[in-house]
Amino acid sequence: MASRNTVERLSPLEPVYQPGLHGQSEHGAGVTLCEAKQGSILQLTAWPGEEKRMIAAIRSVARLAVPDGAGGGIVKNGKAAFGIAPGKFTVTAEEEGLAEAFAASLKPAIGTVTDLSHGRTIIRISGEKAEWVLAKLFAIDFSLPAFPIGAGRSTVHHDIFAQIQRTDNDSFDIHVFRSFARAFWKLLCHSSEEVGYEVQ
Amino acid sequence: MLITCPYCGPRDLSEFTYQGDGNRTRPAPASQDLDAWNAYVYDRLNPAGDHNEIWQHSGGCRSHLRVVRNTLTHEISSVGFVRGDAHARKPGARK
Amino acid sequence: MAEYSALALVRNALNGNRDWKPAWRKPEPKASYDVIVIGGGGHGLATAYYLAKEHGVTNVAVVEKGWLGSGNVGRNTVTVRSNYLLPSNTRFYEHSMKMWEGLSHDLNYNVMFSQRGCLNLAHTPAQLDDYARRGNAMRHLGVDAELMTPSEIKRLMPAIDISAKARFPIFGGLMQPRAGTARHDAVAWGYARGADRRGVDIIENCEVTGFLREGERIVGVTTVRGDIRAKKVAVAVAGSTGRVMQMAGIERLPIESHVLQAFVTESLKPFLDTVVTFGMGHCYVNQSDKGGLVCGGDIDGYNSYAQRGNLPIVEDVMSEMLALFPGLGPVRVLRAWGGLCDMTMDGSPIITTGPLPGMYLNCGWCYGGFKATPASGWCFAHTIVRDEPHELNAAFTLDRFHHGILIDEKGQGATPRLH
Amino acid sequence: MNPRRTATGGRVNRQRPVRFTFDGTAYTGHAGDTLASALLANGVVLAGRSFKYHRPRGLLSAGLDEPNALVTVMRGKVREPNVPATMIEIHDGLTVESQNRFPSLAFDIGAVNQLAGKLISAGFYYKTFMGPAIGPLKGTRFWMLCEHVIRRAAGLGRAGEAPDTSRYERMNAFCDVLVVGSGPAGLMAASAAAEHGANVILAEADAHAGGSANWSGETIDGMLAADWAADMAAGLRERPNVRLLRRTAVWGCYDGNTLVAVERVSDHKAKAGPGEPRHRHWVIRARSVVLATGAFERPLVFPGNDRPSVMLASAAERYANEFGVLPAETFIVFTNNDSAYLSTISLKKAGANIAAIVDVRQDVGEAMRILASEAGAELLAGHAVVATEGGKALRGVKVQRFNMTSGTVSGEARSLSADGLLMSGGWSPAIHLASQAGAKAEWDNGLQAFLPPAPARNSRWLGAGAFTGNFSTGGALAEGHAAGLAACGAEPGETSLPTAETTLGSPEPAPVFEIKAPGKAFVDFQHDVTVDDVRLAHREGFVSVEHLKRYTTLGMATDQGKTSNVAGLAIMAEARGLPIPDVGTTRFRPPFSPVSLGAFAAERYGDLRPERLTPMHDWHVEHGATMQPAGLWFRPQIYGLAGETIEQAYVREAAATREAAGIVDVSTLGKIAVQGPDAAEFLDRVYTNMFSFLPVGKARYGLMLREDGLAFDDGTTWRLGDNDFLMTTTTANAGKVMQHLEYFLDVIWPELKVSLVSVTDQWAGAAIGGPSARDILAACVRKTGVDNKALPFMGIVHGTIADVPVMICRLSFSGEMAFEVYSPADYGTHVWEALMEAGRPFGLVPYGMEALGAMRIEKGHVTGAEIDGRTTARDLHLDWMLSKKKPFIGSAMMDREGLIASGRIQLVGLLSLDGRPLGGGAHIVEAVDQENPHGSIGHITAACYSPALGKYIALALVEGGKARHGSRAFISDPLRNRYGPVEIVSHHFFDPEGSRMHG
Repeated sequence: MASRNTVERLSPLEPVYQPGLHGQSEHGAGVTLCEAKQGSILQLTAWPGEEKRMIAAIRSVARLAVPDGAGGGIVKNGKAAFGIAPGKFTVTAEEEGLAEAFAASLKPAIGTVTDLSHGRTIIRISGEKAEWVLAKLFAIDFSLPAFPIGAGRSTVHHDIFAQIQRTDNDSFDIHVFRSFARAFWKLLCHSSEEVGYEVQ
Repeated sequence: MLITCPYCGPRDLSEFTYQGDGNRTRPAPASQDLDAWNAYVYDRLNPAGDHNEIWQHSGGCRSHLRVVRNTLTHEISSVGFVRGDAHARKPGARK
Repeated sequence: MAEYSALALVRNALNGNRDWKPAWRKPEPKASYDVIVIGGGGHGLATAYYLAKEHGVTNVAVVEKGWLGSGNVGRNTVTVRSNYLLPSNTRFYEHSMKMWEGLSHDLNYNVMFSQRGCLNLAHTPAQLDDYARRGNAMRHLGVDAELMTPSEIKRLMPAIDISAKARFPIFGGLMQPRAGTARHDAVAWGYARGADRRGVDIIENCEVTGFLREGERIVGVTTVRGDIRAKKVAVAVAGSTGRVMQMAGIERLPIESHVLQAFVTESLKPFLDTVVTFGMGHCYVNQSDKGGLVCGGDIDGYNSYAQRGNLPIVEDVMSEMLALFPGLGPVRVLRAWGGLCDMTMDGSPIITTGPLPGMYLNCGWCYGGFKATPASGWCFAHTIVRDEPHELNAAFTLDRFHHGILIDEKGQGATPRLH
Repeated sequence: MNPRRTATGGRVNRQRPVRFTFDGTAYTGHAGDTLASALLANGVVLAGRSFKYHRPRGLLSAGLDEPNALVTVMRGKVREPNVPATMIEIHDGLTVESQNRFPSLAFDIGAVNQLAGKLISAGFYYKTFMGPAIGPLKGTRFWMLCEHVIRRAAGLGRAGEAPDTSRYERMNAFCDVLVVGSGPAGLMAASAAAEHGANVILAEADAHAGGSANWSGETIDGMLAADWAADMAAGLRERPNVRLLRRTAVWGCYDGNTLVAVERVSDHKAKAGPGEPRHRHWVIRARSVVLATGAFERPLVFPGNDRPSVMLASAAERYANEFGVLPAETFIVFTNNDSAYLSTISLKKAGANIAAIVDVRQDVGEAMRILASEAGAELLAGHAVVATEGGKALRGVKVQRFNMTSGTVSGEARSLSADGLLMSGGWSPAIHLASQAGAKAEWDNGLQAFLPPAPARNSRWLGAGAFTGNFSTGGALAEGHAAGLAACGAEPGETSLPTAETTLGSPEPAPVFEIKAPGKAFVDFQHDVTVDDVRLAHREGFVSVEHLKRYTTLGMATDQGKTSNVAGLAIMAEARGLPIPDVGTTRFRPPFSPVSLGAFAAERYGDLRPERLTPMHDWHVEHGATMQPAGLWFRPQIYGLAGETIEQAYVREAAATREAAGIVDVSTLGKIAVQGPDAAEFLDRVYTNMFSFLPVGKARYGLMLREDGLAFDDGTTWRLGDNDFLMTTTTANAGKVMQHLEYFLDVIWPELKVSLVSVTDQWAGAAIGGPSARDILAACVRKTGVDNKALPFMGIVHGTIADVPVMICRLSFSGEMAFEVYSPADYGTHVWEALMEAGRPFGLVPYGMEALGAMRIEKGHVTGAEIDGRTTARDLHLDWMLSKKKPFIGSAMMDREGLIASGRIQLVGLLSLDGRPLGGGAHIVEAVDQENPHGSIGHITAACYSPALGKYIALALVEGGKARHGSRAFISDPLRNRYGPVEIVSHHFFDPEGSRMHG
């Protein structure tokens, strides 16, 4: 574990990540974009019938109370969890090593853990126009009643698979495959130009 | 076309992959009944009207869904998980 | 019936165009025929025409549920080509190509076959090798094919983007110069007129509702206009194959009916003089004589009898077309429509005797039936008359799937898609 | 001030001049003008040329139904052809060209086509141009010569080659109620639904909400209707639950109530804002839809009805009231119904002279007679216009007595002068979207129009206003309100509706569509379809509505028959002696109005598909790699040195690998985590060989078949734990394999406890191979040994490189002693650089796909070129992998007769015997015949120069395959004019015993 911290992780966004104000920014930025770096990103899969015990495992290992129900999720203390598919959950944490923690304590009879800490990149969009910009790219309803805070959605923009969690009223975390992250980032910046965006 | 995924709720056609006729039965793995295998692999019901078919929500939760859809109108009358209802949740239900 | 010619046009023009006669009669069905062809589309009409012309079988009825040519013959993107990889396909479609080359004269009807070429674009060196394999396969069967370089392509279609910075740069292409386009409706009307003048009864608005049987044997059809008996009943109903065969008690076939959309833009001055296909997706485009860019792509991808498609495919096709021709962004799509395709599990057709005694089946044209029209009718007529296939359609059996003798051009396996 | 501009009235801002050019001439209009209104204001009536006869044409309408005045908008070099002048809002700098004319709009050589009129009647081309049956012009040659000329004459505007620099975007929207059309009915519907808390989208195709209220001159609630509409729209805009979309034409209705619209966001601006799209492609999933799309006025069909300044009555009214423009000084009105009288009064009020109203009906109601006299117009009841006079602009008309019962004209023709002729042939509701939704139109004999059917009980669309055939404003207000409530499931209650004036007159026109008199009478203006063409179609048997359309091209022009369909049907019905509905109506298809290609492509325009990059991508680029697309991925093709050809580069890279060591990025291989208690069992079922016996810490090469028994994909799978496998797939098939596995797990074997997760992106993969590979690893790997004992062939170890945890598997694609080093992706470049650094003393080189390909050919490994979906395991000599101990996917089907037939092609190797390169896709023959190539026995799947053998070699699939080893054949590549001798050999060219990789 310890050895990992000595080497800096290289973000796939590195060469195209340009902090500052861009696009139509006469009246300030309509959205703020940033990479939400998490030390741990993992997928938990419960065997059929074991979902409740998996939710309990998430509570005990990650200290997150994931609501039972399709797409239910929670954001708390730098950690997040949400349902992405029947019996499947994405869990993230700022610190590294969460996958190992689950691997150590999750009973094989309940389900399994897959470490995706390097396989997924999380891009955060927030601001008044976040719903508007995301609606340019994804065919899902981003309005608050349809997509409550904490909830997660699995969806796709053409070739780019995405899991999206609403982290606040006007803030969303978008999990994309690392190899697509740069293309998606550029697309998101392009789509945000109309409302003006700030990269943090 | 919108398909109401039992997990994800109503989603656009573009999120789904069609897997065809849902009435086919795969022979037992060790079966040597070649006719049965051929029928399973190649022959399809192709009704003009309600059709029992399989879709994967490949651009969403990736579950396989059993959909009854009218091939004349594209109206969908039922959607469920192929795996049965073990995973079923009310669409969009939270808390 | 008056022969069509420039002279006839002048004569009639002077006469106020009053003397033109109906292109085909509208007869009442007789009680019985030697052959009934179900389906008044391109293939059905061509079959009737060649039954009469090649085999002297003129006591023939073509029964059509709607208006003549209301199926795929009037809904396709009019491409004619024989640029296939596998020999049984190449030979068949090349036979068709040769028939196309003389078709207007044969029918005394200008089907406007324009041999402006068909170009398949390659976007990687490996894809170009793949096309070389196909082109060489064609050349070894006496079919024309050429490889083109990006700069040759640019000369042929100046609006195309061949730049290296394109998302999918063009490495070259496979050209079949003799390929081209024809006027789809004219094919239906020309065959109808030709068959009609040889005595074939073309009966529109005559939907088949069932089959007359004596034991296993099919001996005629029941229709909304009464029962019609026949020694032989031939089925050429493309996207409706499933429905019609169900009436004969055959529930399952290696076929799914799918909707394929096609699109046309508003008319433009000459822009593109060749049929061209994009190689990193599925999009083909040509320009009609009226000036519209006629284009299409993949099937929608789910069973359908609705002749209407959905939005994702429209978006895909237009996106790919703009990747080829970035100047077309402001040009506008005028009309979209859908046809029903009888997709087989290897992408190749079926022309066969049976599957029931007294019955003959022509189907499985996937989205490539238009170019096949002459050879399909010609081979089907042969098969009906001789009760055995011609060598050109000998491979297009119904039982090839079960024997593993597939004609899988694209190597996609048992799926109705991607062939 | 423009010559035809009224002093007051309309919404144009007379204080704000706007300058634009039309065919190079500078004009001035006002803010708020359309190009059409601005041209008319300037007295320009000649606006276009027709498609076939190149006849001079002026504006027929004021909306998106315009068939005549199509122009090309220029934005620099970017051309937007075929835009109706009625739909262009002028702005400073707008540059517009007329179309389909040469050399100029006023003088067009193409107009000679008119002389050939009767000769080039409908369908003439089917009857001629076939050319001689023999000689140099036989076959298709003659037609193609003719076609060349025809194509240049046909077509409307010219498309551009310059890439469109505008931006297009997509917008996904969800709402409870979508209201299409913002006339009085639509405004009421939107506001009723909004008041009940529904989320509402109100879409208006024009620049301003209001629809007919903007130009009807009526009053609603005691206000000018236009002001009432503006107030309503302002009120709606303030509601948080309403989105009002102007300049937004809803054009499509797809399954599941998916409605599609295009918003012209910045066409009306001289310059779009930063990031602002030109068009926005709205995809709206609406719970229900209120169609308040109004109706189109129909022209009448009579000789000369296409002359410039012959216009729809409502269009003139709209130009006067909405834009403050009188299209002419003195009008004659020709009608079969009462609505034209109301237009007449409007025009009179705006200052026009009305010379006469010509009404086909003898019985004109008292109210209408009063209106005529108020307008100061002579009323010619029971008359018809039989000709128009003038050249490229109207001077006058000829009228005769008309008998409605017999449909004949009689008596002396009387000439009337006027510079404008207005016509009204009744109204056709715009039912297109309902038709797209599957509704079958019903003919209404009173209204002489196709109406939408009453919506079914569970219908997701409702209608209101003129769309339903309710042409009175009061009716539209009431219907709109009711539809708005119904659409959001609210009960109709007591509400006080706005008050509107009673609409005078009857909505029912006389059933007269055509005046039979000598001369060309146009049914479809743009396509020049005349009454004679329709009759000819009838004579030749093209009598069903679809045949009529296709034979004459009626209704196929850019306006899609909005003004012509019903008249065409009526004329055919009369010829056949049938009622109109028996001839049928065509089903309307999307789009309702044409849509830019750019809108469909939206953000994919200019960037069709995303680039997929490996963790080391930037390193490759910085180190001189030529990147090559592989599906969506980019991979190094070569790391070329200055002056090197591709072949020189890969030969150098491959040779260095075989001599010392090489490293290649293999991160693109598909990687799937297969986990769970049944993972091993699952793998046994999906692979042809056994995996359950594989020990933890070992990898195995696996082959998958498709269900039909043909080869599907191959790769190695590593056992990382009892219940934990890492499967690798080919780069190209990664997605397909995942779906294949998911299908079996979810549909066929739901009882298996297995999880499948794509971990392709989790790992950076570097394959390092060559005689020095192990030494290089030994120099940089910590926390594990890499010697033969610690890391035997197909073994897996965990260690660190440069402080990063790595997983190393000893396996070889190149045939060398080789290792795949997997590290977490964010550390991929770090590890790669550490390996490069450790390899420097050993001569380690990075290599690309070309060298990888060359080395795999030398080893005879198969890839997608050989596993092409048509080959079996046996064809590829992989039958040793087909387990006989267990069934697996494909095992039952793989031995069908066609798949084991003796003549099948088999994998072989080829050696070039003439020392020249071989090409992928070349065919193999037993004897070369360059004149007449034939006798192919197979083809080359991959070829290269082999640095190890010093020869040009290839892999090929050849009939009989193995039996031909040692024999001579020829390549035959007519496409590239390459023929030459080859020797057929085993596909294992190099080190067949594998001594190098086993070390």
